[in-house]
Amino acid sequence: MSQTEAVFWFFAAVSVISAFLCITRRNPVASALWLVNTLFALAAIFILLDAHFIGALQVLVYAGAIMVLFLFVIMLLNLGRDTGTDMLGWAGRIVMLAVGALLATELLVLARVVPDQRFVLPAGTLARITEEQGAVGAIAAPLFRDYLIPFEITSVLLLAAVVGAVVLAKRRL
Amino acid sequence: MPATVGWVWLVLLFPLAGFLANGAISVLRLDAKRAVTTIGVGALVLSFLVAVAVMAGLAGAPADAPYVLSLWQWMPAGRLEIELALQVDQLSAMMLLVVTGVSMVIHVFSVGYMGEDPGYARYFSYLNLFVFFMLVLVLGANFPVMFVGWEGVGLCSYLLIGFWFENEAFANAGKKAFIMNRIGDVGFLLAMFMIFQAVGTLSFIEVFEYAPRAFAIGGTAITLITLALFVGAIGKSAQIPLYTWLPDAMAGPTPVSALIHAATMVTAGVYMVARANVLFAMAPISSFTVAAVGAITALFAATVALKQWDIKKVLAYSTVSQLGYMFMGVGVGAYAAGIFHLTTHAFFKALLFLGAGSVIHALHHAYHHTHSSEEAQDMRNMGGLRKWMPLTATFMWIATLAIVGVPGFSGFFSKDEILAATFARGHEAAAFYVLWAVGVVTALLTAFYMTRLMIYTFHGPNRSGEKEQQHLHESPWVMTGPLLVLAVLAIVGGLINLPAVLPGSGWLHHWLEPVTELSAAYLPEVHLSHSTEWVLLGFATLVAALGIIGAWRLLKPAALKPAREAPEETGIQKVLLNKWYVDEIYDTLIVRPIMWVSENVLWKVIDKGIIDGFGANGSANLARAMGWLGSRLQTGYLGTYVFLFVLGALILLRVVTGWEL
Amino acid sequence: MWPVIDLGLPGGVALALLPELVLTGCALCLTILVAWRHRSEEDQLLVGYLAAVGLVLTAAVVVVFWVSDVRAGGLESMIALDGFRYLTDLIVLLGALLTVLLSLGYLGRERILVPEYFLLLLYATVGMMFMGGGADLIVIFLGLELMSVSVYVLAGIDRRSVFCAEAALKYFLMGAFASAFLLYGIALIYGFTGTTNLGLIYVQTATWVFQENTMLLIGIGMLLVGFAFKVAAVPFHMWTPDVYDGAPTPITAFMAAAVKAAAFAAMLRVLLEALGPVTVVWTEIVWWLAAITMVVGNLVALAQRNLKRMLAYSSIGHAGYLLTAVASGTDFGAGAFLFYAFAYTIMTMGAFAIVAAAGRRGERDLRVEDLNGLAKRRPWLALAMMVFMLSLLGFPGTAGFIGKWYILSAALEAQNGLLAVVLVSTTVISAGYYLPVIMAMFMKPPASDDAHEHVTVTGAARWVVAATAVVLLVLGVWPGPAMDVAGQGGRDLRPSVMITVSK
Amino acid sequence: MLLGPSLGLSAVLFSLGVAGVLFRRNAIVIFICIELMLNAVNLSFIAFAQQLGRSGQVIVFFVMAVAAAEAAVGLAIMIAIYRHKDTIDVREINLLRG
Repeated sequence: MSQTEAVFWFFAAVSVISAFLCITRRNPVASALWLVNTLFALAAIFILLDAHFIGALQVLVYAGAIMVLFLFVIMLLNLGRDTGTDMLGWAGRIVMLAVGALLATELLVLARVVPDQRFVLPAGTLARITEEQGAVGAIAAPLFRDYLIPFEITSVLLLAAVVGAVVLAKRRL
Repeated sequence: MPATVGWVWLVLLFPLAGFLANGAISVLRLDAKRAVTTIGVGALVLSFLVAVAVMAGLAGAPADAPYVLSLWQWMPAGRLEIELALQVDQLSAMMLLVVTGVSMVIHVFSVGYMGEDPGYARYFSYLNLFVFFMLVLVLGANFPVMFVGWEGVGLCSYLLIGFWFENEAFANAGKKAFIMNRIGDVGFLLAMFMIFQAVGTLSFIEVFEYAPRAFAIGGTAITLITLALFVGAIGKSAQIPLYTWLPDAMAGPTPVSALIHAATMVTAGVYMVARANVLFAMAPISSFTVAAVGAITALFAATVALKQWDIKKVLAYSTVSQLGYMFMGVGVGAYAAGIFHLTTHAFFKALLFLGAGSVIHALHHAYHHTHSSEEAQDMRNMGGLRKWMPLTATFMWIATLAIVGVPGFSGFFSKDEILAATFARGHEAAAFYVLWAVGVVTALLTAFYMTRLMIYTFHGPNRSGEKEQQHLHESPWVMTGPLLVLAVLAIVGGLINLPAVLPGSGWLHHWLEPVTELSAAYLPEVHLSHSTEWVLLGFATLVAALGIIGAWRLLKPAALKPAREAPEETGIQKVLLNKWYVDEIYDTLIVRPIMWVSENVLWKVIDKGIIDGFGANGSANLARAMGWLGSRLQTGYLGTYVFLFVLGALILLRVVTGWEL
Repeated sequence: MWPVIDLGLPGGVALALLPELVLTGCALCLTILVAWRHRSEEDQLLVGYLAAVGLVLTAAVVVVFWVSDVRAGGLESMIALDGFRYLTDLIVLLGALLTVLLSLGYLGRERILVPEYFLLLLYATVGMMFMGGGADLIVIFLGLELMSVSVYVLAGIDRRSVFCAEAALKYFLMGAFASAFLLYGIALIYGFTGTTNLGLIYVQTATWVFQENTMLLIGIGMLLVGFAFKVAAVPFHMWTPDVYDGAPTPITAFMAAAVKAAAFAAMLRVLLEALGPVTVVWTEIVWWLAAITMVVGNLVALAQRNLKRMLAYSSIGHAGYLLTAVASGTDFGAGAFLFYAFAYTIMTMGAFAIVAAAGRRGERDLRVEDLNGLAKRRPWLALAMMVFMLSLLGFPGTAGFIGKWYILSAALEAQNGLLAVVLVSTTVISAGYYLPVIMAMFMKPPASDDAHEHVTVTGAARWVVAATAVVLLVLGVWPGPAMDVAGQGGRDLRPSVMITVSK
Repeated sequence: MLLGPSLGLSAVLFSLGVAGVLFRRNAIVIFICIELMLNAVNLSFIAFAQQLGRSGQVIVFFVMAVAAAEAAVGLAIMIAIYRHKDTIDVREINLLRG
């Protein structure tokens, strides 16, 4: 087991455990924080997979901004207090986890799938590009060239979301 | 194409324009009764005149028929290209005349009958629309266009049955008619798709031309197709088991019953079988099924008619029974005979319904004057009406003699031809003799229940009440006039196809030959010797006479009580003292059991109980129950929804990966 | 020869996106206007009218593109330039326009004073246009999200109504959940083919030798789950009745017509243009989805007394009919979809227009009985409603019949005979819930003397009702040109190479 | 080569998210679980990107934007429903049913 792999498995374990805690903690605040923990672990894995910029974004945007919004709303609605569980009973929990396990077995075959070698880049290509263009440049080039249209759609999407959120959440009717 | 045949689209245009104009008047709530009458009746008169011209044009140059008048490309989808095209040939021209002619007469009658109805304009607009769709059905040059008419007449029938919408039961009857028709339509549609799969086209000319090459005689494909088509016919023409809507449909105005539920729409199934005669001739099993279902329906409906008190119900079951005859005719391959009976039936049954309408109209008015809430359609409230309504009584007697099959009247010839054709095929299989026997028994019952209807309505003492009698009077000329026209037709209608043993024989038979000759190759050559035919004619006469005389002698209108004081059908006590002691034995041993079975077993148990309860309503209730169950699943809880979503996704993933991992 | 746009050049891309750009531009201008004037009812009406103008303008641009038959020059691109895109655009633009016209009166009556309503409608429409025109899974996904996010908000736009809020919450949670499945599918297909471009996926799947293909299969499965949710196919339909019921009526109409049409368009484009070589894999699934959806949608609709809910289930049934077109797996089916989507948009808009008109302010439950005797008081409205019901039922002489005929032809051509039988049979079932509406209007007496006094159809909505009813009848009798156009549009999705692959 | 393990991890995290959605009843926690699912998908994209090229990473960038947009709208919807019902427990939000 190489060093990279060891690091990968460590963070994989962290992310799975945090995810499990995230879905089973009774308090929404705890859930949100365990999700943040999962996100951190995933950010580390992203970096292992040569996605440095995305790893940074994961921490900054996802864990830093989006999850803070979650926490903010949980606090706003005062859901942090410990009042009863929102989970199903034990039987329900077991059934649902079983359904999840069923789905997992269905999907786990993916771990054994090898992509068509014709499309696979030579090993280390991505690392080399990152080396040459910098972590940001490696993303920026395709983002603003090949993916210009999706990028622009994203801007409209965010605008629509802002308008929508304002309409729904503003106090005055 | 003769010039006049090219005008055939005008036949459609006039009723459609009439519908639009009267519909607009109705929706705008204009008070323009005179205009409504002019438009509604005028459209039909014009239509009839064009139909006559088309017929004349076709008669002038019949050799080139069928003529196809293509209006425009209707559905240009892929290989299934459908043209909006009309086909004029001997069969459709004949139907054209019958439909426009009878409709015209009934429109005139309606002017009097519906004169005081607040929905006058609406009524005429529906009626015109119905005629339009009926003509589309008749004239369509391919199955889809025929289907448009097929569905359209169903819709109009639905609207007209529920015309007097203040009554919940009426509206339900309309719905039942529509849904039963739709069940039949599934058969029609499936047949259409199967034909398309096999032949690659849906236009009549091409399908019938290619059919011999596309299908094996008696093969599975052709049998399935024709059976599916027949399911369609069953729904539309009220045969077992989809017939219960027709008696219920009597909730509509009486002229509607005459036009739609006797003369035209319900015969569409017969027309369709005759139209597709090649297909049916190639499928002997289906043909026999048609004949057998027809025969059974004929007998069954006739027995049920024996004991009905509602005058329109008797006529309704009678219609179902006569339609059975027609199916028997087309089922045994006597397509011309089937169309012949269709034509004569249109005359005499329309006459019977209009006559009944005239009676109901009179009685209704009488009860209206005295503010009585008696049932104007119950025969127990009638009796002796010939004193007040001599014209109606005469005309209805003519129609009765026609339907019973008294020699010289139209029904005699058409019914005889069907029975003779069935009998003639007896040497092939004994089953045809059975069918023939069923037909003869039905004829006997027909004679009986029709005479019963006449006796209870027009003879014996009057039971409508003292005060009411002063208000009874004959209907106005606008109603009796149409009766006169139909009465003439009911007498002379048989002339168009006199049987072979009489001179001038078989005009209709020869006229329809271009249409029916396609199937002739697949049907056995049948010949009856003249002596056999004379025997059959004589036998039919005897049966008719027996039925009439039997009813006349056995039924005692004098003993009947009006509906309001009618006892529960037990009152034969005093009758036993009657001098016709032998009659009473017969009465007890034969007539009463049959009557009892008719009412208690056939009508109450089978008709109302089994077929209505389990068949039509049952399946509707099942569907509703399943819908309710599905609705319960919609709990409103997000958890349920997500759970079902995930289950669905799991199954989907399993299917997509081929159930194996 | 048609004009060619080179998508390799930045100018070419901008030109190819002109319809979307025009609409986005209108939406942005209106956003500024709304930020500045959003207080009075007049402001709201002004924004509404301007939104309608923007939609018409965009439609005009699309029509110009379509008439001049603009085609793409490059190979790989994010956006498709074909008839299918233009026709889908026109359908969703029509749906949005009718929604705006319906809303003008409705919002006033319900006192929903939110001019942003029209903005979100425009944003959602932009998203739909990207769904119909995207030639890349990412564009389609983002278009879908843009549409969804806007519609989530629209479903809950009436903040005084708890029902609205509940509808929005259910729609949002289920929608986000389904989006994750869709995204997973995209990821797997990307992993399998190395691209998200539809054309390239086609090439890869066509030339790839099938051996260990689980990734592609699961990817297709996940993709289908995502689309099945958006088109409300059983068993992914559970949100539909609740959301349709709770949302403001014009939005319900918008969801039933335009949102569904856009989702179907995207689904068809992905399945035919990208996954054409593996048709056998997905037709089987879509076949089952179609059959179950038709049966369940129509059966459950029978049990409904609430008109809006009944129409919601009926729209599920209609999704089943459209899935039948998809299940044929051919460009002919795509043509059938285009025609039926157009017809369905029109009839469902008309029907909801009347539902909106017949309801009272603040009154949520409009039952079938509430229409009793409508024909006596409002004959024209009743007549129009009858046309809509008959068309939904698929009655000959209306556009609904032609559409069903088209779908049936497609199913038969693809040897899906059994599915055709299911379609015909479920249509019979549907008579059981469309007919009572007609019966109530024409054959039952009004509940009271002043019943239907409140039924008001404002100017714009009146035109919507009249125009939709007339169009339905005209299309029923003379559908030729429309069917030709639809067929042409469908053929644009025809895969360039046909390779059959055994599973 | 970490592709296989990454895809496996992604599958597990996705399934955990689905299970969470299935047995949680608090709307915000359900939404948190959906975010978990989205992140699992992101991991797949990143893993593929290492083999197939940068576009996978760009897509993740878009997914983050989508997640942000959904979060804004979704949380606003939750605030809206909380104003009406004083709870965001989906067990108590079932006025619409049948």
